[in-house]
Amino acid sequence: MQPFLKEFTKGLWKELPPFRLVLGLCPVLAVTKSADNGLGMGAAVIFVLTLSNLIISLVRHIIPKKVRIACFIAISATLVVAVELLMQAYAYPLYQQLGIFVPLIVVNCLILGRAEAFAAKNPVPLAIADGLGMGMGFAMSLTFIGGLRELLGAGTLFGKYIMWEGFQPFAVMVEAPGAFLCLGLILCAMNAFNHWQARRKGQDAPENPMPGCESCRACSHGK
Amino acid sequence: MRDILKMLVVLSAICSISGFALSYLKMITAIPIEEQVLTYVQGPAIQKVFSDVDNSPVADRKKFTLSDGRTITLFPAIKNGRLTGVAMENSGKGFGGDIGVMTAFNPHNDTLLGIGITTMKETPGIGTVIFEPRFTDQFSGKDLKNVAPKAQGGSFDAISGATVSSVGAISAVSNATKDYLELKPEILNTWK
Amino acid sequence: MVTVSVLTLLGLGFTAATLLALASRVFHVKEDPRVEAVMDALPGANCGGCGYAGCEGYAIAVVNDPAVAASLCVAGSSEVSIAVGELTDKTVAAAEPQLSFRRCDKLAGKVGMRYEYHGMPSCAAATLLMGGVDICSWSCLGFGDCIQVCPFDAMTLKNGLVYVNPSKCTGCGACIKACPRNSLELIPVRARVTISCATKDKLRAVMDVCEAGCINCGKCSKSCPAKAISSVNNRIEIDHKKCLSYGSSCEELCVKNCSRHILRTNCPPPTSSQSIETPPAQASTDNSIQANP
Amino acid sequence: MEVFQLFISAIFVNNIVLAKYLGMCPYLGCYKERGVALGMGGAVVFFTIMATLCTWYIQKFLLTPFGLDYLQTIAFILVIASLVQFVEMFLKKMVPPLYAALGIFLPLITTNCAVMGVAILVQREAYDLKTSLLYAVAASAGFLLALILMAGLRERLDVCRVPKAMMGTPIALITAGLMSLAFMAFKGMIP
Repeated sequence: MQPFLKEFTKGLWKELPPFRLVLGLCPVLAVTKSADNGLGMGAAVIFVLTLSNLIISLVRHIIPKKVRIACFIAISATLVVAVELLMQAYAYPLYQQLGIFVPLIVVNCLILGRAEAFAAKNPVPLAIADGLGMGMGFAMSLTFIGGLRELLGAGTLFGKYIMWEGFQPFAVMVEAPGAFLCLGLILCAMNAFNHWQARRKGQDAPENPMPGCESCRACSHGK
Repeated sequence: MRDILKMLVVLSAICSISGFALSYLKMITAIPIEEQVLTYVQGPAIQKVFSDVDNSPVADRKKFTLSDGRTITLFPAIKNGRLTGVAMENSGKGFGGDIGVMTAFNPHNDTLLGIGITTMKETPGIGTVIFEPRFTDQFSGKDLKNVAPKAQGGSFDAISGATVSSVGAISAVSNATKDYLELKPEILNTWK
Repeated sequence: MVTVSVLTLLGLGFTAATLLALASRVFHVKEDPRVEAVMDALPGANCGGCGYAGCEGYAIAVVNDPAVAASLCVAGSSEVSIAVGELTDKTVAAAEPQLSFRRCDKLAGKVGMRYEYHGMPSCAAATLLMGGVDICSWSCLGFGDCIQVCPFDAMTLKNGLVYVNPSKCTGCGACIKACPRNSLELIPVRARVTISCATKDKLRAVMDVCEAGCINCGKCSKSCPAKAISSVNNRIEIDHKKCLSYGSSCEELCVKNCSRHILRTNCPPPTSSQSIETPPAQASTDNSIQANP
Repeated sequence: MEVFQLFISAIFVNNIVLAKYLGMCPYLGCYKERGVALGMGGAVVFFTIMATLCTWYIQKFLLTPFGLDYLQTIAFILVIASLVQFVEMFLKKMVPPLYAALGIFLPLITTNCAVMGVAILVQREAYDLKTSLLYAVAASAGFLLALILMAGLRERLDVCRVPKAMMGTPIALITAGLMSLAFMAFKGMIP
């Protein structure tokens, strides 16, 4: 139980995917116009990530090393198509909103990165824990950014108006630049918090996380 | 060689398993997907062309077969137990692909009730003007004799600057008119 | 429907795999398996210390060209050289392990500031403005251009001075190329004596700016029994080969005779197993090579 | 005229990185030097065009006739992944200098959403082959433009005094936001 919990919780804070590992940024920026969309995308990623970790961990011994990446891609693509179909059948407006980013889950570095870095090396229960944790962390962050942008850009949260009377929304927050600015400021706040915490404990300030190939590990490039 | 063989077998096996699983999933989800598409893609256009109905046109839809073998789905509008209109989707060629147009007819006096655009892939800002009332409103109440752009001797204006898209939408309406005239006796038999 | 779908995907997967398998035959490049083996043996830091473009460049060169020595990788330890030598059938004269050393101790010398600097935080930029922030024109500026280029995270900044962590430094020399002031140099890890000043100024010019600067008095070179210390372009240099080969009986006369405490005995670096466990926060404190004896 | 409009629209107005958020990882990621950015951008341009061509034929002659539209995602990614590997082997044998220049970027192309994104977008927009290829050229040129601009800006950012918490990714994201804001101004060009 102990290692299971450890792998699960690391995705929730210590290695929170978009903020700490700076991974899989395309959907983080693209679909977070509202909290609803963020949550929907997050749910899709949880589904794909957990199941792909499970399957890859199951078959990790029979996959030849040379076609490893191709097999991982085929497995995650299958799951993505399944999500596409399910979303069309039961949440069509969400499917319309997310548009091209549903099929693009397949090229999200998070999926391949976790497959390569974790699921291909660990037993099934741990792989599931890792997938669930990372997926939940991802969904959480997406919902958070979506909520923030929706609140500032339109004054609503999950479609309900909650700001005060006469609130002038920042229209730019729901436009393309707002996504970049919002994520940049959130990362900045997180860094500031980390620095403050480290100073309080009397340690040297930690390095800011960088987006880098190292954390993706989908190929040998970042070695 | 053994290596290559193993590679081939594993990759093909994974692909065929996924093909199998996905086609089953597709069969299971086919019906809900159709419902959802009708509700969210055709639904708004139908609501636009039928302003005042008692029934749900999507739920009461029926398939009809044309003489050339095509099948077409018709959406009836019923008010006070009486058929007040019937709508069908048809498409015409636009600049960047097909334009889907929902056309509604009044079966009692053979006039157009109105049109609504369902799907289109036009240049943003240009072709999309055909969504606007200044294009769509000109159809309501017109009779079915001259469904063509004015340039071809018809009675409808094409929006300048979006000629291709307007002509595409008008040709969709004229296709729908042909199908409607062919099916009219059947329609009147089905719904009173 | 099921059959079509299965067959299509099967076909796609099979075609792709066959195409790739065929392509890997047709376009097979005769790669010397030794190149890959050498690549694996090399540290893979792509520091360029060997003089080739990255580790792959060196691996290809060392395998194909008999004139290229197997000991060029400075970043790897002598085991790397031996491994490369075995893979390429070359004899290896054990390379002297080296490390980077900062020839400045401006904190001990209480070097003053010429002006308050608010420009780009880089040594290269700061040097251009009236010869740098410090009154001494030969000092370590402490903006850390070397830290940026170090592929091994071996350098840290503390109180405006750069410190080398001897357990991480591999002597690749990347920092030396990056330093605009020439205040870093490579010395053998075994070096007996180090010089912590890089000035080319003399006497008064040095006395005025730094309490720990070399005034070129020449006492050290006179006292050295191995004649290993000389003044090159007004700057004292130690020929470490001569110094080390003299044996252990010189009693470090140069250190004793240096009135300004510039020549110092070099403590052996801590063993690597210890320093790996040291948390980074304390990395600079175990930096015995820089500390005063 | 319409071709020209498509070009301007894809490069500036609907820039694939700044308005459609595709290919974020390389955009914000490792590329801080203009030369490297040019290499990566060039590789993306090449593969976007190739992938669009291949997937367009796959869709037209395999998926649509058999009613397998729902397998689009998996079919496209398989095609792109094997295309990348094939080209990698081909270049290694036939054009070694080009391989030496682009080799390290090739494995990254498979997971680049821009390549896959353009292939799917032209299907969703139902472009014909000529328009699809034109769109692929224009969109990837937009990617190249954004990548090079960003690399140039980040070279400057390296020597700027940035607040400590802002260093690294946050300032890069904010720079990207301002760039995107600037690109929004092109919206007026298309009526």
